[in-house]
Amino acid sequence: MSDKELWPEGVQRCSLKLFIAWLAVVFAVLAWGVYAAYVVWAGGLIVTGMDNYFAFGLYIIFDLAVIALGAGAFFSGLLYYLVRVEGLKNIINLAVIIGFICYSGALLILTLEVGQPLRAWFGFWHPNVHSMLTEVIFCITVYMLVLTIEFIPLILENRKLNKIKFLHHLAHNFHVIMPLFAGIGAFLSFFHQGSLGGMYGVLFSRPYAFREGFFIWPWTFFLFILSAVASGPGFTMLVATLMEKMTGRKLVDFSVKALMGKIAGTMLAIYMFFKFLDTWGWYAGILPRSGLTFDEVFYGLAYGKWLLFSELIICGIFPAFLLLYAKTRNTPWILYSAAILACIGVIINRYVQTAQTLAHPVMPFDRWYVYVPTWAEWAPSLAIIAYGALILSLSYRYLPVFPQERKLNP
Amino acid sequence: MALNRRSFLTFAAGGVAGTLFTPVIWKSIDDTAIWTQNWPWIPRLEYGPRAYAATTCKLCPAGCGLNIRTAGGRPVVAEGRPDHPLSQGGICPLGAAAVQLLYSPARIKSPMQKQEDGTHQPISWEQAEALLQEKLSAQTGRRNSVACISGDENGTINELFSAFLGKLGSQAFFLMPGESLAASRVMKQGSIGFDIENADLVVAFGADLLDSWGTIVRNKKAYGASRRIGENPSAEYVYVGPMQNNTGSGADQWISVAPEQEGILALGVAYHLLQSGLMANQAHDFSAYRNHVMSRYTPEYVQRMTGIAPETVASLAEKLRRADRPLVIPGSSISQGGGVFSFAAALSLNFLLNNLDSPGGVFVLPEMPQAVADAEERSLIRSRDLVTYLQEIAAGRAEKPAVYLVYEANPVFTMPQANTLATAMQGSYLVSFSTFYDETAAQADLLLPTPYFLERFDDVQTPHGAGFASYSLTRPVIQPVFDTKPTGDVLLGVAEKMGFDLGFASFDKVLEAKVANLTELEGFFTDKVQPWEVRAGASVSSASGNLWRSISRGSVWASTQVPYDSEVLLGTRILTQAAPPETDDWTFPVRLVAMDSRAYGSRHIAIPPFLLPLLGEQEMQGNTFYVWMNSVTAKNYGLAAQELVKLTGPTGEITARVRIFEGVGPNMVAAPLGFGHTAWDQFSRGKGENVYNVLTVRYEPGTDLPVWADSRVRIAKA
Amino acid sequence: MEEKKGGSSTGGVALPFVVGFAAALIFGWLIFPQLLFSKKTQPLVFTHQNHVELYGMACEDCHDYRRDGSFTGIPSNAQCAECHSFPLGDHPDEIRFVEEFYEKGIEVPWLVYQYQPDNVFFSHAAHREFDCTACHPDVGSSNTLPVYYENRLTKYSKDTMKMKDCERCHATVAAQEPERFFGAANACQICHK
Amino acid sequence: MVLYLKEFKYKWGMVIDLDSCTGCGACMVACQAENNIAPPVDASDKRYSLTWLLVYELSNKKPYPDHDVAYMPRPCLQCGHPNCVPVCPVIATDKNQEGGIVSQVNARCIGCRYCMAACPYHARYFNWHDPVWPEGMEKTLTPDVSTRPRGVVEKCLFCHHRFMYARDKARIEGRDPNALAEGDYIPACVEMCPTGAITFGDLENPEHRVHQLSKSPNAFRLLERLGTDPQVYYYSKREWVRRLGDNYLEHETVGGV
Repeated sequence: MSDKELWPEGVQRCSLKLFIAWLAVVFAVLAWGVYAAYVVWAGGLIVTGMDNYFAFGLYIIFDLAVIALGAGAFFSGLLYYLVRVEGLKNIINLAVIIGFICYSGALLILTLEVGQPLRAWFGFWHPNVHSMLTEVIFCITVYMLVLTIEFIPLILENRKLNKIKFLHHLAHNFHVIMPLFAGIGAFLSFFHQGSLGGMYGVLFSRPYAFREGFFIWPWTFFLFILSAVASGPGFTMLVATLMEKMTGRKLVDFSVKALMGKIAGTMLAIYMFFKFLDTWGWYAGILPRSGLTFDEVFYGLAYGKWLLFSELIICGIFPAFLLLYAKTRNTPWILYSAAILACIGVIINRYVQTAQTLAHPVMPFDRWYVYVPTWAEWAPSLAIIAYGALILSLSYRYLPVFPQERKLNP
Repeated sequence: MALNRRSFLTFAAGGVAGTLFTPVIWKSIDDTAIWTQNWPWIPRLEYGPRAYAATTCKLCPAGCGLNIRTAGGRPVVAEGRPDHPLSQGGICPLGAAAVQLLYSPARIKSPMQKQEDGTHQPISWEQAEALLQEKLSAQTGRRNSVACISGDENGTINELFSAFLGKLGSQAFFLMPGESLAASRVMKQGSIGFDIENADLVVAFGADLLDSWGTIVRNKKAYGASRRIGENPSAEYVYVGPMQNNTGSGADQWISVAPEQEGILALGVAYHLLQSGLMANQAHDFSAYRNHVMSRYTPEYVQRMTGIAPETVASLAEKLRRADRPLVIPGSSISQGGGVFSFAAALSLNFLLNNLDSPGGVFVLPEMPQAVADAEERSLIRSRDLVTYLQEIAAGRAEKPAVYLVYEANPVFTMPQANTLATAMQGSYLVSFSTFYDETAAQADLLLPTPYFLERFDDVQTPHGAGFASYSLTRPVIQPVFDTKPTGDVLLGVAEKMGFDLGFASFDKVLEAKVANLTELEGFFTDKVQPWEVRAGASVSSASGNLWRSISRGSVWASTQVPYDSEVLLGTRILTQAAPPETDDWTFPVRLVAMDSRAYGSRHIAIPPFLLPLLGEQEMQGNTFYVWMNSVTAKNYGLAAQELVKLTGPTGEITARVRIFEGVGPNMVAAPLGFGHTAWDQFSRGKGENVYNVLTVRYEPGTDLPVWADSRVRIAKA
Repeated sequence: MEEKKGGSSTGGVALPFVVGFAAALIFGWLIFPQLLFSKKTQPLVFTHQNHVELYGMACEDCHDYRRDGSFTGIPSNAQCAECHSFPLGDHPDEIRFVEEFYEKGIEVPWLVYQYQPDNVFFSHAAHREFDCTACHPDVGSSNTLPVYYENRLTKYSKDTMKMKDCERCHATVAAQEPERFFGAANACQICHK
Repeated sequence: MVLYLKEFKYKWGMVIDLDSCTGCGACMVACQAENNIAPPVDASDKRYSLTWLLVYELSNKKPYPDHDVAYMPRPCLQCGHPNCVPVCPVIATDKNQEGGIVSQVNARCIGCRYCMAACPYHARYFNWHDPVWPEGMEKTLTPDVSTRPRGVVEKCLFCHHRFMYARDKARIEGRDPNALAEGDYIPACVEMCPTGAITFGDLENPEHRVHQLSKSPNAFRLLERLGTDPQVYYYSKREWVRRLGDNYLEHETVGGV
């Protein structure tokens, strides 16, 4: 009749019926996505909007965006466990869950992304050390493991599970090694975020995306890291806010949100600094050296300059200012809006890096094509979001995700 | 040990752990991956020794030589034959797809009879031949009650058909219309040969040398040989035609004139040549010719009619004058439906330039000696006008035959005003001797499928546009895949049953006889030396020994003999009478430039499966094809790229999208032939619309021959 | 059920684990291969040894190179029929060859022990310096055709030479004779098509 | 790093004469037939078509009557410095055999299409469909090239099997398989071209015509600035055609001032 005994101590949850109803909605979307996955696996990627021009599509864009937004996990962990920013204690659990969701979701999408999923393990068996994708494969695999390890202690803190002595001690020991895993996770996620950016940066045959490098890493390697770090914390904070809205309960203190905003703002500012330099270097160096003018790499509405402008100004400089300036940061709606803008910025960035890079005709006599994803691409993506909602819902209902919840909801 | 939950879980854990130490998991993963490399629903390869079979292509009239590569005896790929003068190792896209057409879904697999519901049901050959005999016997003696349309313009099968029709009392044997119709009005005997290989300046008036005119691959080979990469070109090519097609883009110079206006430009060139003192004294009508040209085809007149600047005309004339071995090639931009005027006008330049029977010039090519005794002469057959015949029937001005015998032709689809002319065949008993289920076969009452050219013996004689007389056989590379029978054998069989003696037991014997008659001409095999080399002076040994034995094993016979005395006429009478109208047509103001390309098949063959990748975004979007026009023309008619447009002709209309292509002349719209099929298979069916429907026939003054190359349409946004 | 403590418990945990482990090993090493591979037999009996020893034939009499460099592989019916156009002896399989295959124009569907999938390119010419028995069993010394095991999933023969076998040998020989290999010993397209 | 691997002693390359190519497409059809590429029902949408060799129509973009057209057959350019090889996560593609043909092992490819993103020439094609031949037409498959399932990437291999066959023939004839004469190995497209627009051979061998032709001032390579170092050269006496081989800023010239 009731799962009350599984709830974290001292907090209230909605009725089981309501929860089940909610889960039904989530499962419906999930089912839709699973069906789409079946269709893709059975019929091949032809059912997607991808083609010979767009080797990558919504799946990759979604993955890149989701992984960037999930960066809150490793960065928060880094700040909390290593830099010892105490304030993050109140949101670290959510960050880890979001990270877990984002990375596991990305992994799920990747199984749809390859043409021959039954051979995907070749990536481990015949790895090409020169491929950024190999780096992505290994990093995401190991980081998924790390995120799982980081998630486990939280699960073990379920009221019921925590009663088991062995599991209790296990959880405690996990906490002891958290800093190590925070470091490893940060390191791996840096590399993973970076190698995702590097996937485009090493394409010396694609002037829109190609970037020269620092050692073996193209600049997009670092920019992807920075942009993820700049948007991840904000996303985490936004998710918390969304959960507060949906549950009607206060889950984290606003100061924690503001702290996340400040962190995001700082990193966003740093990112913007380098992004502008990178954009300038691209504009002044790579483009003319490739015989291209600035105008030639934009086309119509789908690949217009408005995207660059939005990414850099509206979703870059503007929210950075808003987040850095204390007054605007401390105004809730401005904080949330700025965070949303920052997240949109990283999504735009991932889109232009993927779609526009591939859309831009490198050969002078080639033409632009516009990529439009199909239902078979939207469905799995929405399903991953539903999957995330499921994980978050279950975690929120049964695990002590928010340390402050009890105090904030007397 | 106790069987409880914990024990069971532990047992399972032990099992899982144990499994990790066995190949079950790893082997399964590995084998699954290997399975993905060999999915059972994807065809496997069959192995066997590699070999080649030499044959000749019958997919279009060019008659290129093919080498069919076989693996374990199976034909797999068609390649060009280096020793065949009409291919020299290369082939066109259509020929490259020859082998795969063996298994085209469009192939007719057995004799079929049309049912009341319109479908066709398989019947046996006994039944089929009986039906044919029955239908034909009913018409024996009735004059022209049996008509025959042959799509094979250079095969000996025509002799068999004409002889058979003769026995039936009919002279209604027609070839599908082509360039030879116009040529027959200029050339009474033999055919005109163009020694492209030895020319140092080739000016094509309308003739789409590099894609659809005459001996296509040979033309390309000559073109390629004259401009070997890294070397100075040995010949210059000028294309005078309505649009910048493959020939126009490949030529060193493209001069744009509207279809059928090439003749006017040609005479404009003649004006300059005459001015500079060139004469064709050997021509009986030179004086008249000169008077006519000098008085009529002034630069101003030519410019007014064609839009070509006088300087351009003068420059072209100068090029021709300065060339050592100039060659002027007349033709229609679609290798059909052209008038005699342009043909004669352009041809006359050769006489002015005095290149008759000279290397790099024009030659008169001999006809092959006939093999079938009662067959009509080829020149007679060539001069018959199928379009007029069908027009008359459709208009009720002529009697509709009771039986149509259509051989490897698709008149229902590929005649000008196709939808109109198709009515001329409705109601008659239509017998289709075809390899494929084309539109004509779809309408036919009896289908008597002939084997694909790779499955039978057949011959190709001196195709139009050749520079020499040639003879080669198609040879069976594989036993017929389906229940098909060579049409020649069917005819001979039915004739025998009907008591007609055509003189042969099988079609192979006809071919043997044909080969035997080749000794009447001076010929040689082309394995060591090519005909143009002989024309340029190379020595050669005459063909000797058992010709059939050699030719049936793939050898190619050629002759550079000049068979007839040359009675040269500049065609002044035709030129004065057959000139095109000067008036504009405001109802149908835009000139339609039909495009014929081997990338879309041939007049007989719908686009094959393997040619579909040649269709790009310039030709198709979805199921709608494009018509091309330049930006000014589009703007004048309020059209923009990608918009739907309706082309309306006097008797038909088509809908297409607009492609802006600056290589189309002013006030012209280019539309590709070969689209809009309704029969065939899913590879060619339902793509675009049939441009033949808007090709409109006019009759040339003075010759009364149908001309449809210069059709006009009205264009508007759809 | 009541929980038992101590040694018994441990033993209880250990024993089922061991039993499961052993069972898995048995299944994995003994049963699974039999499930994975199906036994097949050749359509006809062929006596290599007899052909070599009794009839004085050499490998290349049936397995030889064509002039274009390709390898004949398994001989065609026509080649067999050079001798066996009619039954020379009374062996039922020879009779079956003549009647059920040769005369009907049906090629004998021999099972290829070292079956290679279509994506593999193998050149006998490139390996012509090696003895047949370097890769094949010495069939010439036996009249018994080995059992053909086909992988139910992949349809490979159990004797199919895998990529790593090729690579290993290529690398070894190439290291010893670089000139002969002239470039990479294990370049992908040398063995893949 | 293979310690004994020397530089390529021979490199199979093409010099395609864009002044002779008439855009007929025979090369494309030859490629399809030779390499067992299944016929598409709809191939006009180049976004899904499998055309290892694709003929582009180039234009000088001038209005009538100054308009000029050129046709550019584009196989895989077998780049000497391919961007595709280093990105493949499973080493399904590599440039590791004498002759320099960039390999593509479909049995290894997992279909991630990173290589397609890397190739600026659209030389790589994803197999969006399982190959289907009309009933019976599968009998025209050559035994030389394996069929590829959906979900993998394909590309032109310069009819690599013909190279292997030529080597085998040389071996049986007692010749050096590493010293093939110019005509021993010719891809299908080269053989089929009716105008002889494609010259094929060993770029390193002075006795092969491609060697000299590739050094001609009229010879150029697609997107030279990318540094991909293709083994396919184009040749045209027309400046606008050469200029379309790469991106140039307005003031930049092809071949210096």
